[in-house]
Amino acid sequence: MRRRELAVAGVLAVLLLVLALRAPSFFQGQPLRSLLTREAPVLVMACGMTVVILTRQIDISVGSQFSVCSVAAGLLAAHGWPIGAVIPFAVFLGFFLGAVNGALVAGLGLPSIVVTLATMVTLRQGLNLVQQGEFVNLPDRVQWFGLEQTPGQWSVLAIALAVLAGSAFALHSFAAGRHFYAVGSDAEAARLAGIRPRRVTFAAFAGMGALCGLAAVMNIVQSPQVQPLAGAGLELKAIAAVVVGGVAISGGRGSVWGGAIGLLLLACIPSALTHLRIEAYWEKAIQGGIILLACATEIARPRAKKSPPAKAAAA
Amino acid sequence: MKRPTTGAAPGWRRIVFRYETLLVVLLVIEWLVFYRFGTSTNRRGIVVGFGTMERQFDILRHSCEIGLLALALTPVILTAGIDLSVASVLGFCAVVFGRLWHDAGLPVWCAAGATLLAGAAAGGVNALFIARFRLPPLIVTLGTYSLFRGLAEALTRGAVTYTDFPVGFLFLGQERWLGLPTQAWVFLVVALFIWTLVHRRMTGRVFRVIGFSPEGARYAGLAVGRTTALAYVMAGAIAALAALIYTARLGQAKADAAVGYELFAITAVVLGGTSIFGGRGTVPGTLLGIAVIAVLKNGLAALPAVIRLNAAEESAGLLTGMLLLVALALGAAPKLLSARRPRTPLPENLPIPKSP
Amino acid sequence: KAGADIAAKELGAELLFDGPVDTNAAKQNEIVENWITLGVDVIAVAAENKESLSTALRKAQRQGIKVIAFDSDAAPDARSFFVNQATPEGIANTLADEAARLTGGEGEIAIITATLTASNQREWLKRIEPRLAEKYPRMKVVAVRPSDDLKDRAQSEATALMSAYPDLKLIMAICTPGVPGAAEAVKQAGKAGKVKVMGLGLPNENRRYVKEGVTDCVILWNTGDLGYLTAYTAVKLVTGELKPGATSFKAGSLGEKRVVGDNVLLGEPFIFTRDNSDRFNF
Amino acid sequence: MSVPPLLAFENITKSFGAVRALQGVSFDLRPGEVHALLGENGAGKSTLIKVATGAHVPDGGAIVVGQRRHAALTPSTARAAGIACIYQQPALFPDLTVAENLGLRLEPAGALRRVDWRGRRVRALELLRGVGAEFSAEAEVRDLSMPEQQLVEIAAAIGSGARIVIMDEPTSSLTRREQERLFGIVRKLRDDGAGIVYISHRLEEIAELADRVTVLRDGRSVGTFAADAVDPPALIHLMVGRELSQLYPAAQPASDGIGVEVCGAGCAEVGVADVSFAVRRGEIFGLAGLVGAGRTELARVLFGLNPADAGEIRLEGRAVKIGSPMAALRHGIAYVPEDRRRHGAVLELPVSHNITLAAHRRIFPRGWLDAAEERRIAEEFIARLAIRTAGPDAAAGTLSGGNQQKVAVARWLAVRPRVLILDEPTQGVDIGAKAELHRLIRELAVTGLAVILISSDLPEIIGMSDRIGVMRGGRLAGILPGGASASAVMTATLGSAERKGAA
Ligand SMILES: Nc1ncnc2c1ncn2[C@@H]1O[C@H](COP(=O)(O)OP(=O)(O)OP(=O)(O)O)[C@@H](O)[C@H]1O
Ligand SMILES: Nc1ncnc2c1ncn2[C@@H]1O[C@H](COP(=O)(O)OP(=O)(O)OP(=O)(O)O)[C@@H](O)[C@H]1O
Ligand SMILES: [Mg+2]
Ligand SMILES: [Mg+2]
Repeated sequence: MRRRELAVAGVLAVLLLVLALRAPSFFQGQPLRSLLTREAPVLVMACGMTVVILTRQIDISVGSQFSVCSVAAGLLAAHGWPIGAVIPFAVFLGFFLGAVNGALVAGLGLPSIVVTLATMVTLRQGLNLVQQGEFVNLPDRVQWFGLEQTPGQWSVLAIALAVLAGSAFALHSFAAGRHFYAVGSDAEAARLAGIRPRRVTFAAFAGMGALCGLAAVMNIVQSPQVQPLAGAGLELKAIAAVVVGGVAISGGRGSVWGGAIGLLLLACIPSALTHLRIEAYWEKAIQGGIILLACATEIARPRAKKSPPAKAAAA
Repeated sequence: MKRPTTGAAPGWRRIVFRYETLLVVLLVIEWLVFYRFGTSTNRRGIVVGFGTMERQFDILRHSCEIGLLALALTPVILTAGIDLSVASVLGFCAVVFGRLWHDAGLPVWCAAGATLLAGAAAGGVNALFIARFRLPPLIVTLGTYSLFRGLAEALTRGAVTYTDFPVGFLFLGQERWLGLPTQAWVFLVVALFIWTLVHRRMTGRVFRVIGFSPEGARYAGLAVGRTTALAYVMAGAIAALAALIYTARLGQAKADAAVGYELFAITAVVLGGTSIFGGRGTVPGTLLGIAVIAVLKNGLAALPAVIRLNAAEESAGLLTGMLLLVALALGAAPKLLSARRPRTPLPENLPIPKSP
Repeated sequence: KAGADIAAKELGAELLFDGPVDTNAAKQNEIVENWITLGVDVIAVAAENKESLSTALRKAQRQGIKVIAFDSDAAPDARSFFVNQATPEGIANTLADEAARLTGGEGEIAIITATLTASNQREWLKRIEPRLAEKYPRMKVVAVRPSDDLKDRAQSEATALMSAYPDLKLIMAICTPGVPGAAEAVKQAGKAGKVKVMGLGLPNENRRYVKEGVTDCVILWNTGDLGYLTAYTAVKLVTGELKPGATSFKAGSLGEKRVVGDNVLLGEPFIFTRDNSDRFNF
Repeated sequence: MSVPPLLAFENITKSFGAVRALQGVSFDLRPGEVHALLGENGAGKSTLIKVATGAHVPDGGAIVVGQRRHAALTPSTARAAGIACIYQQPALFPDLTVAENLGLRLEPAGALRRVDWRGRRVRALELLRGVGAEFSAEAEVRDLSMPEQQLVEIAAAIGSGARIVIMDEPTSSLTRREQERLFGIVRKLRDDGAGIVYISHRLEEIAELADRVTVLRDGRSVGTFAADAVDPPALIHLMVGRELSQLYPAAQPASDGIGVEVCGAGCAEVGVADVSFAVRRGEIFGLAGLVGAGRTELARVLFGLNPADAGEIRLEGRAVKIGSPMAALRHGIAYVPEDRRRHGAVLELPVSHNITLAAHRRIFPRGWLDAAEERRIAEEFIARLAIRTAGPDAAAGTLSGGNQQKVAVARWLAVRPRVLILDEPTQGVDIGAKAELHRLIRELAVTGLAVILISSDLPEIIGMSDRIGVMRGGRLAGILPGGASASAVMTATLGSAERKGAA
C-alpha cells in the first residue's frame, strides 16, 4: 500500500482509538452494522469513482444519476415490478446515463468536469421538475430484497464488498484494468501502445453509471420510501472519499482500497461526533479539518527524489 | 477553444472565430428572446417583465456575488487549480463581519476592512497547503470547503443571524449610485483589476505557464509558489468582498450565506471558455459566462409559459446545463471537424500491385 | 399549493407560484424582486428569513403591491397580514407537550433538524427548549443533530443517537424527511416502542410508520387549507373586502376565519396519530 | 533486388494545418539492413516514422507492410505487423513502474487477459539487463532521468521481437558506453534479418552503422544512397543544401576574471558531493560523464533546483546563496535543461512566449506588457537560431524536436545571463543548427560569459571545451585540458575500477 493510504488508515485508526477510549458505545453490533449498511451504496459508487479518476477524469453527476435511478426504480417497484426485474433495470438506466457522459467526454473530447457539471444540473432539475420533491412509497416486499432485516443488511454489505473486491481484482489483475491506469497516466502514450483511450474513458463513465444504478437499488431496499433528493451531495462524498484515499486527481495513481478507507473515515465522522458528544455545529469544521489532516500527512513525506513530471500535455 | 490573446496579428477572422464571439451571440439571442416574450403591459397599463430597467438592474444585483466569485476563480483555474471553498469563505466572512460589527462593536467600515483581511487569510490557508506544501488543490479546498462553512456555523452555533446593519452600509447592496446599483461599480472595479492582472501584467503570464506546466515555470525561474499563493489569497479576499455585498444586499449575515454558489461560479468560468486544465482562458470570457447564465436565469422567470409551470428555478437549471453542453460542443466543433477531415474512408488491405 | 389553486379558481384570480425545492434567503429575494417587475397585485410569501426578505417586500409595498405572509412571518411593517397556520409558540408548545406526554415527562430526548441554520428550525428549537425546561424539568435534550433534509441522513443520525445515548426515550424530528428517517432507524434497531418517534411531518410519508406503531405522533397542519386561506386572503385584500382592523372574514369553504390583529388564524395544528391516520391525504 | 521490402512508403503526404510536413515521400526498408533517415530539424523524419507506427494518419499515399497495402495504420495494426518504435520523445507512462510500462508495450492486446505480474518483472529485468540499464524494474518512470527513460524505450522496442524496428534519435542523450551497447544490439538485430530505420543527427554514427541512407529535406525525399557511396560532407550538403566548412569554432583566450566558482559544493538529496571548480569569464567548461554520473544533478544544484547543502558557490568572487531558480535568475545564472519536453519549452504556449518567458524584465518594463518588444525579441531569436516554425504564435508543441530544443536555448539567451549552464544543448539538433549553436555559444563566451557545457556527445565536448571536468558518481573525478583525446576522456569517465573490467 502506498503512503497516502497508510496515512489515511492511520488517521482512521486514531479516530477509532479515541472512540474506543472515550465512547466505547460506538462499537456495538447493530448500530455499527447499520452504519456500514448505510454507507454500502456509497462504497459502490466510490469504486466507480476511483476508476473514473484513475482515467484522469471526474464525474460530478453521480449524485443526480443516483437520484434518477432511485426514483425510476422506486416507481417501477411501486407499479408492481418484481425486485428481480428492478435491479437490472436500474443498473441499465445508470449505464445509459453514464454512457451519455462517456460519449460526450470520450467521443467529443469535452472536459469531463464541465460535461458532468452540465448533466448533473440537467438531471437534478429534470427530476425536480417531474417529481417536485415528493417521496415514492414502495410496497413492503421491496425492503431488504424481500428478506428479513439482518440477512438483508448482510446481503447489501456482501454486494458492496463483492463490488469492492471485484473492482480491486480487475484493476490489478486484468489487462483491461491496467488500461485505466495507462490512459490516466498518459493518454497519448497509451494510444501509441495500442490501447484505445476513448474506449477506456467511455468504459469508465459507463461503468460508473451502472454502479450508480446498482447503488441506487442497494439504497432503496433499505427503507420503504424513496426520497428524490437522496443523491444530493453524494458526488462530493464519493469524490472526497476517493481523493482522501490517495487516488491522484491527475490520474494513473491509486487504488479502490484507498477509496474504501477514505470513505470509511468520512462515514465515521458524524456518528463519531455524536458518540463523543460534540455539538453538531462543529461537525463541518471537524470534517474539513480531518480532510486537511489526512492530506497534510503527505507533507511529512520526504521530497520525491526527482521533481514530479509536468502534467502530460493536457487535452 | 481558441488560444487566448497572444497579442498578435488581429485580422477579422481571429476576432470573429473566437469563442467569446459565440458567447456574445448567445447572450444577444437570449436577451432578444426574453425581451420579446417576457415583457408585457399589465392591467394597469404599466410595462412589466423582462424589458424593464428595474429588471435589468435586478440581474446586475443578483449576479454580483456569483460574478465576483467567478472572477476570483479565473486566475485560480488558469493555474490549473480549483477553489471549491470560495462560497464557504463567503459564508465565513459574512459571519465574521456580523460578529465584528455586532458583537465586537467595531465601526462598520472597520469591520468591513477586517473582514477583507479575514478573507485573505482564509485564502492564505489554501495557499499554504497548495503553494507551499504542494498538495492537490481539489483535496485541499474540499477540506477548506467544509472547514470554513463549519467555522461559520461554529461561530454562530448555526443560529445567530446578524441584522440591522446601518443604512450607510446597506447602500452598498440595495441602492444606486450614478444610476447603477452600487455593487455593480464594485464589480466593475474588480473585473478591471483582474483583467489587468491576467492580460496585461507579468502575473497573468505566470498564471498561464503554471497552468500548462508548473515544472516548466520553475525551470524558467518564475515565482511559481508566490504566484500560485497570490491566486488563492486573492480569491479569499474577493470572496470576502462578495460577503460584504451579499450581506448588504440581504441585510443579514448568517452562516448559510451563499451555499452552493461555488458551483455557479465554476460553471460561469468554464462556460466562459476557461480550460479546467489550466493555461487557457480569458477574463472577458468569464464575464460573458456570468452574463449568459444570469440573463438566462432571470429571463426564464419572466416567460409566461415558465411562470405558469411554476418551474423557473428548475427550467433555468435544466437550460443552464444544456447551454453549457451546447456551448462546449460548438467550441469544440471546429477542432473536431478539422480533425475528422483527413480521415477519408480508409481503403485498407488493397492488393499489392506488381512491384516493378 | 393545491389549496391555493382551488381558491384561485373559485375567485377567478391568476396564481403564480414559485417554490424552489431547496430554499434560501437569497433565492427568495430574487423571486420576489422578479415578481415586482412583473407587476403582480399581491405577493404572498413564506419568509425563509425575516429581515432579508422584508427589504424586498417593502419595495413591493412602495410600488403599490399588497403583501401578505403565510407559514412563516416577515417583518410586521413589510406585510399587511400574516396568515398564521400556527404560531412558532403553538408548534413548539405542542411538540414539547406531546413529547412529555409520550415519555411521561421525564428522560432523555434528542432532536433532529433539517440544517442548523434553517430559520424556521431555529425558531422552533428556540422555543422548545425553554418550554421543556420550564414545564418538564425532568426531561433533557441531549443532542441536536442536522439531517440536511435527507431522510437517509436522518436515519443514520437516529441510529447513532440511539447507540450513543442508550437511555434515549424519544427522538423528535422537526423537519419533514426526518420523521420517517428516524422511524426507520428505530424500526431497524428493533426499538419500536422503547424509543418513541414524533415530529413535524406530512401524513403520506409517515402513515406506514404510524400504523406500525413506530412513530407515535406527527404534528401537522393542513397545507391545503393553508394555501386556500392564503389565496383567499390575498384576493380579498385586493378587492378591499379585507381591511386592516377587521376581526374576521369569510374564507370560502373554510367558513368564517378569525383575524387577531394582523394575523389571520387557520386554527390549531393537528396531531396525526394511529387513530386518525386515514383522515388526511397529502 | 528481388527480396520484397519489409516496409515501404509510397508517396506519403501529411500536413499539419498550413505546415506541409511530408510531400510525397517514398521509402523502403529491406530485411537485414540498417536504413538511416537523415535531415535537418523539421525535415519530417519523425512525422514519417509516426506514419509507420500508426501515430499519424497520412493525408495521402500508401504504406506497404507484410504483403498488404494500407492507406493508414493504427498503433495496434502496426504492432501486429511487427513494427516497433523508439520515439524521439519517450512515450511512457510516468505513474507506472518500468516493468508495467514494458508489459503494456509488449504483452498481447486482449483486454480480458490476466496480468502475470511475476512474469512481467522477470521479463523486464532481463530486457533492462540487455540494454545495460541499472535501475530497478519497480522504479516509477517519473523518477527516471531522460537517458534512463530512453533505455526503457529501447528495451521495449527490442523486447517486442519486431521485424521492423524504428529508432528516432535513440542515442541523443546516451553516452558512449550505452551507445556502444545499443550498436551491438542493432547489429545483432540486423544479422537476424530485421530491418532497422535509424534516425540520428550524429553523422559518425551513420557511418558506423548504416547500410543505406535516405535524406529528407523540407518534407521531400532527396534520395536514397548506399552508405559507403556518400561521405559526411556530401551528406551535409544533401541535408542542408550548402557546405559547412568547420564544425567547431576556434577557442578564444578567456579573460582572467573568475565567473563562477564552486567550492566543495554538494547536495545530499541528489547525491552530488564535494565538487570544486572555477570557470573564468569567457571560458567554456565542459562536463563529461556517464549516464548517472550526476552532471545534470550538479547543474540543478547550481541553478537552485536542488539547493546546495554543503560548500559554497561564488559569483565573480562574491559568495551567493542560490535557493531557487528565481534566485539563480536574479544572479544571472541561466540553465538550459536536458528534458525539453518536461522542462525546456512549455509546449502549449506560443513560441514567442516561450522565448521571452525568463526575460520578463525586458517585455514587462515597469510591469506592463510591451507586446511589440516581445515580438521583436521572438523574431530575433527565430531568425538567429533558424527556428523552423509557422510563426511566433505557433504553439511550441507543434515544432519538431530539434526546434523545441532551440526554443529552450533561445529563452536563456534572451535573458543575457552571466553564467550559462547548457545541459545537452544540441541533443537532437541537426548538424547545421548545431554548428550555428556552437558558434553562438562561443560568441557568448567571448562577450564575457562563463559557460558550463554538459554533453554526452564526446566530439562536441572535446571540440568546444576549454577545459573538461569529468564526473563520476556525483563527484568531480578530475579536470582535463581542452583538446584532450577522446580516449583520455573515456578513460577518465569510466574510472579505474571499470577500466580494468573493460580491458
Ligand atoms: N503535431 C504537429 N502539429 C503541427 N505541426 C507539426 C506537428 N508535428 C510536426 N509538425 C511539423 O512538421 C514538420 C516536421 O516535423 P518532424 O517532427 O517530423 O521533424 P524531424 O525531422 O523529426 O525533426 P527533428 O530532427 O527536429 O526531430 C515540422 O515543421 C513541425 O513543425
Ligand atoms: N533527485 C534525485 N535523487 C536521487 N537520485 C537521483 C535523482 N535524480 C537522479 N538520480 C539518480 O542519479 C543518477 C543520475 O541521473 P542522470 O542520468 O540525470 O545523471 P547525469 O550524469 O546528469 O546524466 P546525463 O549524462 O544524462 O547528464 C540516476 O541514476 C538517477 O536515477
Ligand atoms: Mg524528430
Ligand atoms: Mg543528464
